[in-house]
Amino acid sequence: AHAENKKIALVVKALGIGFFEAANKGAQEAAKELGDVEVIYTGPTSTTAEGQIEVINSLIAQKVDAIAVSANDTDALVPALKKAMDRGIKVISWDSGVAKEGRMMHLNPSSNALIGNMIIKLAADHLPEGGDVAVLSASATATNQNTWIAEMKKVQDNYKGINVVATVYGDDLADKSYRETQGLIQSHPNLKAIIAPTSVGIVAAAQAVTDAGKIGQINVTGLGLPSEMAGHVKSGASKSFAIWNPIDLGYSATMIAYDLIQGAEAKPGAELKMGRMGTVKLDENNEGAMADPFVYDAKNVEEFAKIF
Amino acid sequence: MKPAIALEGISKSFPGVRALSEVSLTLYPGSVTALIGENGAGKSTLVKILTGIYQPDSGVIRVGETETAFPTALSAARAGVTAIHQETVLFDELSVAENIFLGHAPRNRFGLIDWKKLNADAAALLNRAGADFDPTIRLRDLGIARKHLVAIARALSVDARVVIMDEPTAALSHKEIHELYALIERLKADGKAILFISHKFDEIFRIADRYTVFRDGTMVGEGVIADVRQDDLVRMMVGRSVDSVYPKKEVGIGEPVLTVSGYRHPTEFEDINFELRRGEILGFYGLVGAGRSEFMQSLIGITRPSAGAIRLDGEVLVIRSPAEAIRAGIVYVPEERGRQGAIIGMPIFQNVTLPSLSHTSRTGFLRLANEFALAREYTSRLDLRAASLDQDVGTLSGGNQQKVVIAKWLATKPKVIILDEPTKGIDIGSKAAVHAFMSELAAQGLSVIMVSSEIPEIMGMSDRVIVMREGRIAGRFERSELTAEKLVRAAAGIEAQPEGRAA
Amino acid sequence: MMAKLLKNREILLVVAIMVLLAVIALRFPGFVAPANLARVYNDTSILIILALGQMAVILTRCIDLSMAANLALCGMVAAMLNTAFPGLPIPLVIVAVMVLGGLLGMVNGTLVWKLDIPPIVVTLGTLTIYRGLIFLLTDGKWINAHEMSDAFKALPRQDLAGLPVLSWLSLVMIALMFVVMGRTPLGRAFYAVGGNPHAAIYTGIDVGRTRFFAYCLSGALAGLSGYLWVSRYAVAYVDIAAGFELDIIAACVIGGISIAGGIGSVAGAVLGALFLGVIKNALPVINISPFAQMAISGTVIIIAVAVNARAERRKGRVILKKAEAV
Amino acid sequence: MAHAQLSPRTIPDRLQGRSARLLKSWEALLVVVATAIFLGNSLASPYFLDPWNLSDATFNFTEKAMIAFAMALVIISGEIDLSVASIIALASTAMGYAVQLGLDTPALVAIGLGVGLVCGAVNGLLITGLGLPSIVVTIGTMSLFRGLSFIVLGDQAFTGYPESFAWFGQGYVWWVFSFEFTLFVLLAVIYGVLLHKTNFGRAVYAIGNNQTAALFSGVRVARVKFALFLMTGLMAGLASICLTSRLGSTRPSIALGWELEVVTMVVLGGVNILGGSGTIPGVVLAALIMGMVTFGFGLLNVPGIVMSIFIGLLLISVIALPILWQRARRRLSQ
Ligand SMILES: Nc1ncnc2c1ncn2[C@@H]1O[C@H](COP(=O)(O)OP(=O)(O)OP(=O)(O)O)[C@@H](O)[C@H]1O
Ligand SMILES: Nc1ncnc2c1ncn2[C@@H]1O[C@H](COP(=O)(O)OP(=O)(O)OP(=O)(O)O)[C@@H](O)[C@H]1O
Ligand SMILES: [Mg+2]
Ligand SMILES: [Mg+2]
Repeated sequence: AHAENKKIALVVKALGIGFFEAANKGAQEAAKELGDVEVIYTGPTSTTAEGQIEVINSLIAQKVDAIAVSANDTDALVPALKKAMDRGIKVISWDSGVAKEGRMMHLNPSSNALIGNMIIKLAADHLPEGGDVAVLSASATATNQNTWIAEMKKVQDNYKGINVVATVYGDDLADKSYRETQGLIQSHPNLKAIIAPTSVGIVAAAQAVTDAGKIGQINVTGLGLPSEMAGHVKSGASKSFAIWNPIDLGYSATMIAYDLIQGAEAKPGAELKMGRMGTVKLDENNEGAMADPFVYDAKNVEEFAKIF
Repeated sequence: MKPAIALEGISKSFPGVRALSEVSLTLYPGSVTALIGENGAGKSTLVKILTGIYQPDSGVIRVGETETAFPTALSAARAGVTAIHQETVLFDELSVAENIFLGHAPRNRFGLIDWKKLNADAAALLNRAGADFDPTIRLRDLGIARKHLVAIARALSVDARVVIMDEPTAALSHKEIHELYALIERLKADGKAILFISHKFDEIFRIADRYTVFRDGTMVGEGVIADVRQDDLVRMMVGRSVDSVYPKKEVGIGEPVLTVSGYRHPTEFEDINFELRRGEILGFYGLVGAGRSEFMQSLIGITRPSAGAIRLDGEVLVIRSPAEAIRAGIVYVPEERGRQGAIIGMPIFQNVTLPSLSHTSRTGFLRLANEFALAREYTSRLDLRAASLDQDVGTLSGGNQQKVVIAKWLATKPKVIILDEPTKGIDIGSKAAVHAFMSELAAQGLSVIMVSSEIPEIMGMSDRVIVMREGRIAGRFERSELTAEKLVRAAAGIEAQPEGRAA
Repeated sequence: MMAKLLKNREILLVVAIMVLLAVIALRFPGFVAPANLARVYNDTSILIILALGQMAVILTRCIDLSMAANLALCGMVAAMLNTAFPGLPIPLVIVAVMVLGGLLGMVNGTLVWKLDIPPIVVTLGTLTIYRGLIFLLTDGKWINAHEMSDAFKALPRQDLAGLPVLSWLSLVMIALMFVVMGRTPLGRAFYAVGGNPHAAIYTGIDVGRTRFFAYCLSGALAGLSGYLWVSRYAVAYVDIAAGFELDIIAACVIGGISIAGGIGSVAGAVLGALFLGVIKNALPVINISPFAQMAISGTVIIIAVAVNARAERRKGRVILKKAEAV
Repeated sequence: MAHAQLSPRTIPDRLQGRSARLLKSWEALLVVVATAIFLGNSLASPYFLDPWNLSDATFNFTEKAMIAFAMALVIISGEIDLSVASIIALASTAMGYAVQLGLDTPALVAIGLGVGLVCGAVNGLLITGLGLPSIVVTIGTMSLFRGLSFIVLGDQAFTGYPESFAWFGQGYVWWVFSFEFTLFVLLAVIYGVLLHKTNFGRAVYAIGNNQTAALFSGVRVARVKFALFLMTGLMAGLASICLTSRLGSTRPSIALGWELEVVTMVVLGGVNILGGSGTIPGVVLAALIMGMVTFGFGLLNVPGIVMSIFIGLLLISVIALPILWQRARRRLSQ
């Protein structure tokens, strides 16, 4: 690596999750495009704030130029990230945000309101008569999950006949999500759809619905990765689901970090450059949205399954 | 006569200790060989080599004519060597029958264990060992003596040509000891070679045909029992003669020091009343299981009595824990050395000073120099054999461990010392030393309670004797009126006199 | 008679499970429908298999903290085998991961046997190593449902005489362990070694080797569970069954297997696992907040140890012969 | 005197000199390992030998080490406490709750320590009062304590800790020496003295080697053990204050999985997991080693799980090496 190379660290919730691997692909793409950037892809092995802090401390020690983090905890990372900013490191959060004082800006994959609306719409679209739906979330502490679910509840009344009967937590563990889904099926015999705004949960829920022989009766939807969901769309356990493109997300985060290194300032109203994704405009909280979520169904899922 | 098994030139070292050097031993069919020696002479080590638990550093083992080796306990058993070890080595949670047959259980034609046959065979073996209880009960429900019978039955379960008994009578009562003697006679008649280890000379002269004496890991003599006298054996063992095993000193008995009245416990003992006077050695005799240990432990706050009071030097005391007992000046040298006495894994000096730490330390902080001084004083008075004071107690022989335990309690400078079977498993030389020390203590004005199941010891050392039976006092005797017969009768309840009138 | 029955740990557990089911049935009768009970059993099957292996290890006075990591590694290897050779017959995959699990167990066993390292230390070390190996093997990548062959995913779900194969497999393992523990010298040696290791040496039982076999057994069962877990949940990644080792130990403890070794039974392990399984399955159904689940499990474990300790406590010998006199 | 004839021999106090004992000790081995890792790290990364970076690195182990000191005593006494990480969570939750009530820093500290003590007392009572095995009891309370945090917090977090509270986890006493590191050094000294220089420490060893004999020797076994569990509770409370202050927020999943890391640290420090032996200097060295390993690997951006493989291997090999070495020596000498 050249001495003058800029070091941008992409810190993810945990290593090995397909979604973040794809984001890394995007970040590498951005690095290649920029030429003088080295991307450090890192993160703890399980989704804990303490693990991320250790990682951030070692990044500070390495004097990286920017840190772009998808946080396991909104508040816990703040002191560590503040220290990073004190030492001249540009800090942004993406995907799952950090409290305002711990970062310069936050890149939402999409606007929270859009996502909240999208996930319930996906369920409602296949339930013209209405019916009971339940939410399977990730860990109870995941910031983004809670925001989306809150946004979803705000617009719930726009969908006549749709009752959200329960919210359960699968902790982003396949087996726990599976068991929680089983519980939902048991305790709500009239359940028509399960909304899982998490890529782990949606797969587990689809599997549980398949195993219970409820394909056709219960539709699993939410946010998932095409590569992981292709089978379930084919089997009919899931009619459709949404996700933004994680490659684009990693790409954009890297580009924004680079822009900040180059001297751009993150303040309300500012527009930061995201390469081929255009620009992002910051709101009063220094947050910006990348793009709309994209819906996948039987028609297009196979094609995207090859990519991420 | 052809030997059943012969050991030649066997040596065995442990880190820092040469337990056996170049010893030889020959056992003959149909004869009992007594193996005698001081504590730590290497007797148990030899047993462990014979049964495949330890491997000798050098030397040969010959079974019949052929040279063999016993790499595991199983291979020794296959070669027909079986043993009743010094410690009971059994399994509390398994049934009696399984304890007897573990490792060589009868199998059915699928290779699976045949429980029916196993239980039937076990019942037959128990019968042979002179026991008649149900082999399907769990071992932990048995008393200590019956456990020993199970160990004997286990030894019989192997079709053995050599049977080794390492202090088999230490935990048995009078009656059971006699049954064991009968059993040994039968084994002899069956042509088994028997190795018998004991510190009790009466026993050795009664049942042994031959003897082998060890001293400090070497063999110093062997021969036929009929040709020797006890004094000769003792001289061979310790390298000199021991004048008196029971050096009781006549001491002026003083005023009462400890008064126990109305002690009772829901299930273990009741109506215990007695006085202990200054300078007195009070013997507590009884058969194993009479409840003496249980009662003594209630005096130091281990078991809680349901009623009763004690007075020490005229003051009423309530003792709720050993710590309080020690502070008050009552100490108890426990019977089960390995479990209750020695702290294996800690150095000798730390064992000795543990109950006296408040004296050797300053405001809760340790002072090593004081500790070493205290440990040195008491261990040398008891003639401890050890390489250094910071050696792990676990590396000492059983007898030497006992000395450390006694030293530990004496170092607290108590007013009353309770010794529970203080010389169990101790060789004759050390026994004399312990007894001499006991006398000495009494002469200095200490009051001693000595629990013992050995009549000679009780008769030799006590000023007064209390006999216990089934948790009650069954007789009281002054030194002048002591006879072995009276003791045995009271302990066994043959003279069914209610207590109080007997004394 | 009744009092004697109540003293029996296993029967006590059966009663406890019955009471639990009755209480649940009051609020949700559907839970005790035979079909649902079969489902709960099926859901607990993997825990049962693992508890059986852990039982063997605990009986020998050891502990296997690496079982869940072993499961995860074997599960990942099963999934990788399947994705690399989709044509490979599933029974062969199962045998392969059982052998692998057994080998991983052998590593534990060898360290305990040959180097005399305390079991808790060995398995604490291998716990992190085995899980780390998955990461090294896969770079942290997941293997998802769509990458696995249908046959791979179908086996545990296949219906056989009304029960899924998964349930049948656990029943077979229970039966096998009954025979091994009760009727073979090895099974009895497990008890002997844990009950009194010192005495076991004198009995001619090789303590280290017996423990080694216990670890091999628990490893092989973890390997089998690895395949079952991955095929059932149709996903494999580094963190599957993370923390499950504590559930396994909890099942054993609730089942009355003494952590000090030498005491316990196959029935106990199975019932302990079922007890946990019923609770885990019931909580979401009777609408107790999922957040309370952890606290409830903890309380159950504490109560179970207290009850078992009471049952184990020696009643003390009675020296006084008062009863005879009266 | 009657026994004078037995010609008592004098037994030397010690066979080996002080330096010989030190050289053969576990700590000597750990010093070698620590030095090797230190040198390795300095060579592998140019950022390692920087006082501020090293200071940052201490946060990787200080909180765990505080608990490890108390845990070392518990393990030496033959018990174990697996609930420490859950005590951290519960204490942190209680402090967070107190913040909502508007309480200030001194009250928060008192609450953190108090909850730690209460949890320790619960463990202690169950273990010494009812005589239950500590490994199982603390597996139970591990679920119970964290479960309580989950009931209180659910999917919420407590934040908004007062400014002054931040000092415990983020403040510096002097130059690069953080409050946490200073506390770590102080506690190392306190625990070292307590274990090695006092009667209490001797009692802990005695209990670990033979509980019954210790009881017969006048050691107040139940009281000592209860005190030990109180101590781990208190240390967990203290660690909770530092960690909460460092994170500035409380989630029920805080410090998840720390119990095994603490136990690993203690065992790596040469404490016999079966009880009876071990030293505080050993634990201090183990803490430094674990801290340096995670930091060194972090500088090279090696994933955490690879570090844990390394720690796992280190744990097993550091224990296996002396055994193998002794065996090899014995074979050579024969
Ligand atoms: N495992 C061991 N490690 C170290 N030294 C040992 C070990 N076993 C025995 N020794 C030592 O070997 C010597 C012989 O001990 P052994 O137990 O054979 O004596 P013994 O003749 O049976 O004595 P006792 O009559 O007291 O039972 C003693 O010095 C003892 O300290
Ligand atoms: N069945 C048993 N299992 C285990 N230990 C036992 C058993 N019976 C007795 N003990 C213990 O062994 C020791 C010796 O028991 P023993 O039968 O001698 O009873 P005791 O109350 O000590 O009576 P005494 O001292 O009068 O012989 C006691 O400390 C007792 O606690
Ligand atoms: Mg002996
Ligand atoms: Mg007794």
